[in-house]
Amino acid sequence: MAEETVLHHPEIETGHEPFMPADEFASNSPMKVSYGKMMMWYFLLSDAFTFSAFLISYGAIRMSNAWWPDPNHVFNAMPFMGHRKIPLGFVSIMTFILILSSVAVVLAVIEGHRMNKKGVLKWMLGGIIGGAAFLGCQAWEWAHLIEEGLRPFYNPFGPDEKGLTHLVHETLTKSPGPVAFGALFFGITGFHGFHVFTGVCLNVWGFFATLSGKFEKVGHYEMIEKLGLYWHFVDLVWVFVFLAFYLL
Amino acid sequence: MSAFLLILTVALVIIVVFQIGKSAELARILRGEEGKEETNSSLALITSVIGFIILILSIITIFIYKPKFLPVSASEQGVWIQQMINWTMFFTCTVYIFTTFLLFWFVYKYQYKKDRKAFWFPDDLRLELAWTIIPAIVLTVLVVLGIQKWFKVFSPAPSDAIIVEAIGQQFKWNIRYAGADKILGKKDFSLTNSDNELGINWNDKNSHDDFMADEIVLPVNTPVLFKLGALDVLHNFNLSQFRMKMDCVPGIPTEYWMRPTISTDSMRLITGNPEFDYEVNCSEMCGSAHYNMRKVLKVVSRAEYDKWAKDQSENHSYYKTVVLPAMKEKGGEISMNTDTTKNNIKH
Amino acid sequence: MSHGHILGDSEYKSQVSAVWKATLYMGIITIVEVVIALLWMNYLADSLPRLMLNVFFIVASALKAFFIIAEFMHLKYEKRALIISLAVPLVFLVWAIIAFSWEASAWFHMKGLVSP
Amino acid sequence: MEQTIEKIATADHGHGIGHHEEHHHVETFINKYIFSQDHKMIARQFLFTGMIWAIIGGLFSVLFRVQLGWPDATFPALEQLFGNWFTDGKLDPNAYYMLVTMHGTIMVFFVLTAGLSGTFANFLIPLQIGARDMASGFINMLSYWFFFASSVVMFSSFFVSGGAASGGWTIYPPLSALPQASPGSGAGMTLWLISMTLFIGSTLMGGLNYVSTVLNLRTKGMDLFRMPLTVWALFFTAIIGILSFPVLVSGVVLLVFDRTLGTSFYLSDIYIAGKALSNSGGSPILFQHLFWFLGHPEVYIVILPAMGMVSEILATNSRKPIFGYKAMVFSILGITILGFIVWAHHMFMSGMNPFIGSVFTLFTLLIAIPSAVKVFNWLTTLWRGNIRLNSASLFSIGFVSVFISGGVTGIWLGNAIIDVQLHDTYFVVAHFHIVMGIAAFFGMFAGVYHWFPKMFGRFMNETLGYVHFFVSFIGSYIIFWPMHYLGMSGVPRRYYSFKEFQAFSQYDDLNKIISMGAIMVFIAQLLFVANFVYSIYRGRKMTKDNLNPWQSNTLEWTTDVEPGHGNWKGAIPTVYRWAYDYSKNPTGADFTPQNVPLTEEELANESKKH
Repeated sequence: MAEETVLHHPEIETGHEPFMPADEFASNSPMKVSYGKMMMWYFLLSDAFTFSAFLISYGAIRMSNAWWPDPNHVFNAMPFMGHRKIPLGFVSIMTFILILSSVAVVLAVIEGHRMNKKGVLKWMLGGIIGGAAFLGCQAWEWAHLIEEGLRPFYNPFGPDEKGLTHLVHETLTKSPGPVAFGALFFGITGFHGFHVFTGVCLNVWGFFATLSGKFEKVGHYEMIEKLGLYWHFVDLVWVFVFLAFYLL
Repeated sequence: MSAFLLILTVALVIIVVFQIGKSAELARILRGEEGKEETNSSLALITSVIGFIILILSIITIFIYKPKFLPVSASEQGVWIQQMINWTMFFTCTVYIFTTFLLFWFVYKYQYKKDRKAFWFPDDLRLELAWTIIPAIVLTVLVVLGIQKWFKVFSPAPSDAIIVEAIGQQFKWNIRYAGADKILGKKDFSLTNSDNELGINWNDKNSHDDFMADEIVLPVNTPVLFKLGALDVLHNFNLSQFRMKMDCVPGIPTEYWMRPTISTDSMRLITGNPEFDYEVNCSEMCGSAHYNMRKVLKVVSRAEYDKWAKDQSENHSYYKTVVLPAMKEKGGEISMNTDTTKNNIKH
Repeated sequence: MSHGHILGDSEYKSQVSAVWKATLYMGIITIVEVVIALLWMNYLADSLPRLMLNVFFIVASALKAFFIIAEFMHLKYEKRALIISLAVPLVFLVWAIIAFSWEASAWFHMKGLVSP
Repeated sequence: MEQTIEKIATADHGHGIGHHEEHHHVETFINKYIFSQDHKMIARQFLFTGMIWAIIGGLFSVLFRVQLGWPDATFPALEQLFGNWFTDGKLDPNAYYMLVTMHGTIMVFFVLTAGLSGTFANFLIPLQIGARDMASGFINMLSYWFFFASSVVMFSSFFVSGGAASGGWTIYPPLSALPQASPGSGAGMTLWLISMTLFIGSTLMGGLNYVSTVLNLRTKGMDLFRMPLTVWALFFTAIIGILSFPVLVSGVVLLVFDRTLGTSFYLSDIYIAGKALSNSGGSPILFQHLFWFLGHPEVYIVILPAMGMVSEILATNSRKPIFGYKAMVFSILGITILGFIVWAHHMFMSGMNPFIGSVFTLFTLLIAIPSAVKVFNWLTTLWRGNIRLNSASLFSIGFVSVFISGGVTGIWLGNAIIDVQLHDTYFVVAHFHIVMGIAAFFGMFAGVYHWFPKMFGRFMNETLGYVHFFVSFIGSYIIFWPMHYLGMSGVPRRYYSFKEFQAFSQYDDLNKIISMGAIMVFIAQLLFVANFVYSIYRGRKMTKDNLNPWQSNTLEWTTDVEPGHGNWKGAIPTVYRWAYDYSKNPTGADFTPQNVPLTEEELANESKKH
């Protein structure tokens, strides 16, 4: 853990105030990051464990079931395309939206390091729009699957004679496919969506705080950096949700 | 009123001790430095005496209570487990006696003396290596022995094993024997209803000679494979005298096999208790009557068992005694939905 | 990263270009993933084992995750101590994945014991 | 960041600092005692709440021990006090299971997690590493209030219809997922889950704060390897909390879905109350894995702080450096790491794959090695010491004793094959109560007696402390040692009554002894509480000329009698040495605090070494 322990503290020696702002102790930190960023990092590590537990549970349930719906057949609808089947099309667009919104936030962070308020505002706005768009897409996808009959307690996607995924339209009391599929899909994408939503809210707050000149007054845009970390984490989780639900 | 008295008594005890403690504390402080060393010395004496008494009693009482422990294992598997316990007991008791003795001896021996100076001894690589490596070796032995026996216990059941199905339900055990054909009839959860709680598929001919038993009867020296399941919540099929235990999980069938070696009659002689019976109990919290899930298990001679099983299978099979009459009553219209392929397609 | 320091122009440019480069890579990986998934579904399903495809997907996703963590979250430029302190706990997850999948395959096997 | 500056300005009246557009807050009652951001006040809040919970949890254990000890007697007095938990003077089976469940939940989470590490991590970390306060006082405050909210929710669950959760503290589904399975699985279970989610929030916020404080806010010269072992232990405790609790979040969220939305994560093929449920494809064992992924590290969350404090107190009171400081640190690290990979040893008999069981046996028994190292190091610390016995050191010695007694039985239970016989018997109850219940409590008591003067500026009554220790120590063995024998006799745990079974009904004598021990120990704890409360107001005062009553080396004793917010009035002391320079100089003082510069002789030795 103690990668390097600092024996001499030139900065602290010159700091004569009895109450030192926490950051001046950073010279004593083996990580060389401020405590705020460190807390954000470890919070994300902790959250990563939550998501991993969800995804591992998903894997375990899927592996212990005899049959599982093929994502290429389940996720093949696209808005404005009528009944044309485009496997993975929509979700790829969602992925790009989220990546681009992440890029926007990185650029906002970089502008923050240049103390460029206008740049921060511009890119934060981009990030917020991207996040909101992603949420919109997710809402559409959920609505579409619910329309097809998927519920947390009911899964209309069952196997046909060849064992291929087949959407059963009549309502049965017993699910044609594994029940847990719907529950896991709504549960995990919902939990991710909740994170995205929180992230958008935080980014909106960051945007207005920047607008009001709060960070300019403080002298740095570290808060934007922390928001950025959270936002990228949401993107990171999506990579694995995408992998687990749409690719494998 | 009695509640009030109860609280009053407890409060009174506390107040009395408290007052004594207060005055004793005052006296102690008044005596100053000298008193301190004296108190310290008597505390050291009391602590180590209590420590040694606990040490001695804890060892002696093992021998007092040993006769009350589980009698000799009634299954072959249990004997292996008992061996492992003996090994572990030997090592852990040695460590326990040795370290506890040192602890309380040090407390007395190195008690505070005003003019003594503690020995500066911050570390010693050899010592630390020693007590890292020695436990490591002992534990390696225990792990190897333990895992060996573990795999012996969880080896596949012999092919001649009698198959008994035990399904836990709040708060009883459903015991099903495979009957004359030695094959349990198939089950399907989608067939479960109040007429057929276990979801047995009566279209499967193997199920027709299966019988449900009020008590478990097993032949001695013959392996028995328990197929376990649960209908509602987790249960645990525990045969303490056989050292056997396994959870019953709804949705995931589990199993466990063993070879009973001591019949009920012999065990009655061994324990000197003519009333003795092997008992099945539930060892996994399953609700308000968790403590009442009892079933008697009898180990009898092979001949006795064969006779019993034949009789049960021929005359008391579940299909014959319960299902068929019910079918007749309903005009043969009992639901026998066999279309189960949909839900059971394999990879 | 200290706060007083303001990025110079060259640093700024190199950082921005690094970000766009990472974005480009991630975009390419995603497209390749989707294309391969579709190819497999339509043409390759019989000739290639599914396992190979899954391994490819996992590796590709790990690569994407690397770009996000290293470039976007800027971890590549942080102190090694921080990187290690974040990476080591993930080992627990690796063991969890092994254990849970091992268990899941056992459940699958056990369920097969009664189902016809 | 902003908060820190604000906080600094709050506490530091008059000292100018760089960023000082800030104003002086007036210390009102509310922000001093209730919504305080001072780590010392938050520590006291955690301690008080934890103590209240401990009394409730202890009382519960007395109630169900009364049932087990005297199964045939009736107790009208208890019926008057506890109303509908008793019918005709006898404890109701459902109430019994509720009490057992809540005893476990309260003790493990509210007392030994929040009450122990919440109190001492908050109190000791900043004081011992030389920091003004936690990294973020605001988050620290939130951490307490989340805990408080979680407490309120849990407490309210006693009063809903059906009572509080009653499926055991491990809340295994399907029992906890199906309201029709048990009365406690209704509203009580819902509140349990809500309460636990809030509690996890509290632990997470606390843990993040402790970790970043230890890493970033150490004073000048306080290298990681100069930190007292308490700080090390609390640091790793916080790490364990950060990494393991989130997994419980997942498990709990999925359970909530199963309960409310009819999903099938943990449920499959269930026929209950005459109805077949439509859930399929889930696995009850999955929950057990998720639960114990938290649950096992949780026991180290409980025991590590106690280990840390005991190390510190033993060194101080035997006037010797702790033996093998680095070995102690690495054994804590080892325990932390191993703690994360052994969870399934709680589930050997759960229908788990036996092959994976053997791997878990191997990992589990490995934990005995760092534990053994710790025990031997404590013993060597006592060896040739000059041992001062006071309440704190008595409890520390008691800790070592019970840690040995409870630890060795861990070697039994960790071995899967022995677990076949002993799983879910009283042997397990004995093992974990001794090794993480009693031991953690002893560590906590040692900590309270040792740091009480620092917390409240007064001393506790030592004589009552001795009485408290001896009764607790003897009582603990009276309660838990016979339980090993019950376990060896196959008596299962969580049984309301043993009358139904021939094999288990012959231990009335042992059960009676255990119950009497439990009542005795409980009364001793009430005595401790009385001593504690009395001493806060009327105890012997700590005086300004004896700021370091135990002649300890660590930094907290360099502050005022009752340090204000900000801890040190002047500059923060600089640290020149590790925390264990006791009796180093054979002729000089028998202790050298960390803020004393190295002597010339020592400097010469240092340079010789390099």
